[in-house]
Amino acid sequence: MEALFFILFGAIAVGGAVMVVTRRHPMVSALYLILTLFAVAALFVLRHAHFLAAIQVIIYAGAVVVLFIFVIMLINVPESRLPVERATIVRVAGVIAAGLLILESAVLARRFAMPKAPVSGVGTVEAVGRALFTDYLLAFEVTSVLLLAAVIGAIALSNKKL
Amino acid sequence: MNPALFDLVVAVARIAVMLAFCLTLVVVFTWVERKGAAYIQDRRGPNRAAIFGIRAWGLFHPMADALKFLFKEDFIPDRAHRLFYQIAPMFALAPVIMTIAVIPFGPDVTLFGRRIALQIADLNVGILYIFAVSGMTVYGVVLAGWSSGSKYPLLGGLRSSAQMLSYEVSMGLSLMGIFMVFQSVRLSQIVAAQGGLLFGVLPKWGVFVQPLGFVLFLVAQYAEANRTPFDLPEGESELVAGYHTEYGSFKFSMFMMAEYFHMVVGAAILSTLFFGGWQFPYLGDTGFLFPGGAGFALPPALVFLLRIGSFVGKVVFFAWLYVWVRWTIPRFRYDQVMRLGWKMMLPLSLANLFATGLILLLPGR
Amino acid sequence: MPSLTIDGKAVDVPVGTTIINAAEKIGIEIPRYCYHKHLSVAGNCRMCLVEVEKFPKLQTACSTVVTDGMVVRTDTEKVRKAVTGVLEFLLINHPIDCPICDQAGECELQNYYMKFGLHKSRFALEDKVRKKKVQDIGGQIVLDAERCILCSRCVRFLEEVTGTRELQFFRRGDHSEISVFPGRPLNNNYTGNLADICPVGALTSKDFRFKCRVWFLKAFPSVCTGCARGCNVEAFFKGDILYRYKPRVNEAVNRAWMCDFGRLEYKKANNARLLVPFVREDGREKMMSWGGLLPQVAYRLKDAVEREGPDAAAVIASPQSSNEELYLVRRIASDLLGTKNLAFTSRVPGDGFSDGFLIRGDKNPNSRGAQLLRIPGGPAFDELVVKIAAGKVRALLLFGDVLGDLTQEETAGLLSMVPFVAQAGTNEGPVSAVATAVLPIASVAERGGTFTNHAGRVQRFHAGFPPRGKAKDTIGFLTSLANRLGAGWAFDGEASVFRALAATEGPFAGMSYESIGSLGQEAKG
Amino acid sequence: MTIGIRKVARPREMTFPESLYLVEIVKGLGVTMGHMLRNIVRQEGIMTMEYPEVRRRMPPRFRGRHRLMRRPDGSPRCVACYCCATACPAKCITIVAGESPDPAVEKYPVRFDIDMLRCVFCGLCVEACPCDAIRMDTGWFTPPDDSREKLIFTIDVLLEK
Repeated sequence: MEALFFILFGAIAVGGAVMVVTRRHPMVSALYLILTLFAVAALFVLRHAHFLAAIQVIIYAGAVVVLFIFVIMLINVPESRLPVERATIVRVAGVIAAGLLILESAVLARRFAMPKAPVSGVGTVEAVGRALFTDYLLAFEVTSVLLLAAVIGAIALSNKKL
Repeated sequence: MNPALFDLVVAVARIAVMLAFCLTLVVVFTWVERKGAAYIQDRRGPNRAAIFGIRAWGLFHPMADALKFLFKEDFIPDRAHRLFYQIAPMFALAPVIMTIAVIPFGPDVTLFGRRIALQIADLNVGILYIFAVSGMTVYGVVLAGWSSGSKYPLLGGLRSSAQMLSYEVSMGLSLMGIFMVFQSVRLSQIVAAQGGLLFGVLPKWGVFVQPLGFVLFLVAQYAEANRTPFDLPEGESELVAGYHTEYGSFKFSMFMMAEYFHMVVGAAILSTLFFGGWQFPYLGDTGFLFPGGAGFALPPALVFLLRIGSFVGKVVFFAWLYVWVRWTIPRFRYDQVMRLGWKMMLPLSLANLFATGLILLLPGR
Repeated sequence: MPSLTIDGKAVDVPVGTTIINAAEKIGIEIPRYCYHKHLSVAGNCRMCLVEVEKFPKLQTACSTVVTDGMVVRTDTEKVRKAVTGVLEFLLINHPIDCPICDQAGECELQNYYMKFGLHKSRFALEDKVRKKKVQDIGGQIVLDAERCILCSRCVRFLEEVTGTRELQFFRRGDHSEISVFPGRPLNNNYTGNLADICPVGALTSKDFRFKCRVWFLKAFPSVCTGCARGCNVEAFFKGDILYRYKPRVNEAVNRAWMCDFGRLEYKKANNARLLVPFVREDGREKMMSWGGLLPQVAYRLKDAVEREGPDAAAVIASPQSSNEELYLVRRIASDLLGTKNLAFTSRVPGDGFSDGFLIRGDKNPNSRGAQLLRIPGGPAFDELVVKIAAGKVRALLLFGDVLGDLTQEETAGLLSMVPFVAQAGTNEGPVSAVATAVLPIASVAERGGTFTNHAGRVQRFHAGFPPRGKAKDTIGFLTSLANRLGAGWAFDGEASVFRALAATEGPFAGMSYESIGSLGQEAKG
Repeated sequence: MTIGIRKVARPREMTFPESLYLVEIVKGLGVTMGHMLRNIVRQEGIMTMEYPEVRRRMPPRFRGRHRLMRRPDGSPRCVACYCCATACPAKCITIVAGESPDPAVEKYPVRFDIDMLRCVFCGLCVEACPCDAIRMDTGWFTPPDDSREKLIFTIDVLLEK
């Protein structure tokens, strides 16, 4: 049952991701991105990481992609003026490299195989909170400072009369 | 009875009953809104639709509206993006309906010797699930605005989605205090925790332990639902009907239903988080126990009914509050909305978070 | 030549002129009811009173002959008071039923009341003398005795113009009224004129009764198509509907009169009109556009000429066509088709009734014009009919709605011998019932041109309004047909055709629309 | 001559509790709830006029829908004189006159149509009528309808009232 769902959502995630890069219309790509993010969230749920799943949807689907869509809407390139992608040598090479990368990760994944059964209690709010504020406190704080710097930078760049 | 089958039946029945409850409230509230608005404004309101000559104070108007929406021409503007134009109303309506899943409608009941929770799914991330799902509603607005291929919907969609994103931040932060006080994000636990007493007198409801959080959350909820005083996506004078300008017939009614669903679900969340959900003041599992020791016993069935009634009453009251506020307060200007969101609500909710943490960590604990 | 002054203006007039005509000459209109230019002077209405110096009393301008040095004033207070008094008397017994009176709008009582009266009635309503209203007195006339002001114009008309004397005054004083003798209704062919000359609403037209209020009507000068007399008429229309003909004064043709038959000629422009071009295929009528039908007609004519020689095509012209149209038809037949088969339908259906006055036996307005334009009629037409009946004609271009004096069956039988009959006509009739192709053309009210009457007088008629339906101006139709036959004409409107006609045709030499004017001009020969 | 100067009260600064809005909002809610309860309990405060059943009384000189008057014997007073059609600036009156069977009447309207879609309710037809046959004193608007044909009022409709 779980394997079935894993395959299903995995396929949706991969398929959605492929669609994101192959669709011509950016709006369509953005919607496929949401689909991919949802599928990934579902995969988190399968690993009993409910908190991560919720956060994934709130942050990525609920906020980040909305901002993408904002940009697409504001630029609003008419469909007739969208650029036409052509297959070049670089692109073909890129696809081959990506294939090799996937193969390598599959090999790596096989070596460090995941535990068969999900560990309950790992994905709860409490567990994630504890992990963040004990083991990964430094990384967490550094990241928040980084984000703060980004926010201040954005304001400084956009508003010259600060 | 086969336990698996029993579970399935219970699950389906729960979904059906709760959905029916919410849908009924949605339908009734379209009427309440019109009738209430009328009486508040010294008018008479809808009173024409009649079945066999019975007018019933216009109660049949929602039915007439529904029929009208069903049978109107399903129109797609020429310049619209067909696919997105059609899925936008679904994006608007589906997430709100999904939020019902985690709301506890009443205490657990025992049926055929098994405990059944009156909650479709008791997720351990409960309220986060609500945030995640209701965050999706913004796509309905954005897609509707963009795909209509018309400038008013585009501007309306941009406006309301920016507003929804802004207030989502304060909404999340304003609830942090609740999580800290009740030590959980699981809604069933939050409700259960509100059954106690504060200082031995007051019910330990969220509104009493987090008054500022309540006000902030209430305001954020209104902004999220795009209701007055934050109903900016619609603006007859400048934006026509905002993101759903180009919509008609059933697709329009889906936006309409989404708005009223938002009201009902919002009212349910408010009562669950801040007003004890199904808890009735001073009512224990066996009967009333007032502060000071007085009290009397009640049969379990009556206790159950009181608790369900308490929840329903709270939901109806808060849904009515939406209506009441709409016909009382004029709307904000857009810059005022943004200023309120980022410069008042956000600092205040952060301050509330900080103060709550301080109190919880202070001696005495 | 006596010279006199009227209202300070000097005027010279011939001996025997009356004041009223002298005043008219210098543009002073003296009010009148009984006086009519084409009738004898009665002097009984007393509206034309004027002040003449050295006369102690006011004089009637209609009957007073001018003398040299006469000084006449029409604008003094004395005259005005007298005229107003006369008017008040006339109105005492008038029913004032203007809302239902057909004369309203062209009623002299109304006009002079607005000019001189404007008084309140001093006569009690119940004291008014009531007389018989709505009397059908025969002819085209309805009599309302109450409205009559007893001016006697009608009596004099019937005495002096028709000589039939049907109307007469009866009774005395207040009770005087005009009427026919018992059992002797109006019985002449000129009754319609009574409605015209009656200054009030006592005699009104039965045909025009309640059809339209006159102030909605617009008029344009035209010529009656009822017979070869070519009476000058004023055609009244509203929108694209003709409502009536009224005679237009032309001393040389019809003076101020016209016959009762001519008065009803306008109906041809309204009823049973051909409005859409159509072809008849296997007995069924199929609507066509002009653009689709014209090339077909041209092709069939040309085809007949090319296959079986020019005499396989024939053209029958109509004496209902104008000179301009006949000229173009002749040129199409002889120059473009080269056929000798050209004739006009000079025969007239019916009994060819005529009287010695206006009505002519020839019921076509332009037979004379056709003759002058060298289109053969009479025997030539009979020969052509024989040729057609023998099946020698393969394509026929036919103008008009009837084929001479042939009956409907004869027409159908004759035309069935021709594989292709193209008719250019205005009204449904025996020809349009069998023709292969029907081309609707504008009625006489919708196109302009000239007719030549029996005496060779060329008279203009005008287009009052654009052609109805899909009907087309004949000049335009003929020009485009000729150009499809390879002519290269550039005629634009009837005036340009007439210029070409006057330049080449002897009888019309030297004539122009300017010289014809509104009253016509005699053709030579 | 001096110009009188009037002091105009400027909006004063908000006090702190007012600037918080919350109290004022609750006050406002009280006002609206008061209205609602009053209107539920006693209906007289409600301004709504239940239109088709209850009609506003129009002032006597209101120019409403036309009506044609009748004679004492019931026949239309109109004699088809076309005065109204002539006066009409919108050209909305179409009359076809006919010979009446009653010789005392002589002329009567076979057709009398008013195109209500064209009518501008100027009242000139009423002014023009010499017989007082057309009036606009019904105090009633042209009721809406769903086809153009129904809004061309014929003589029967106009004689009804």
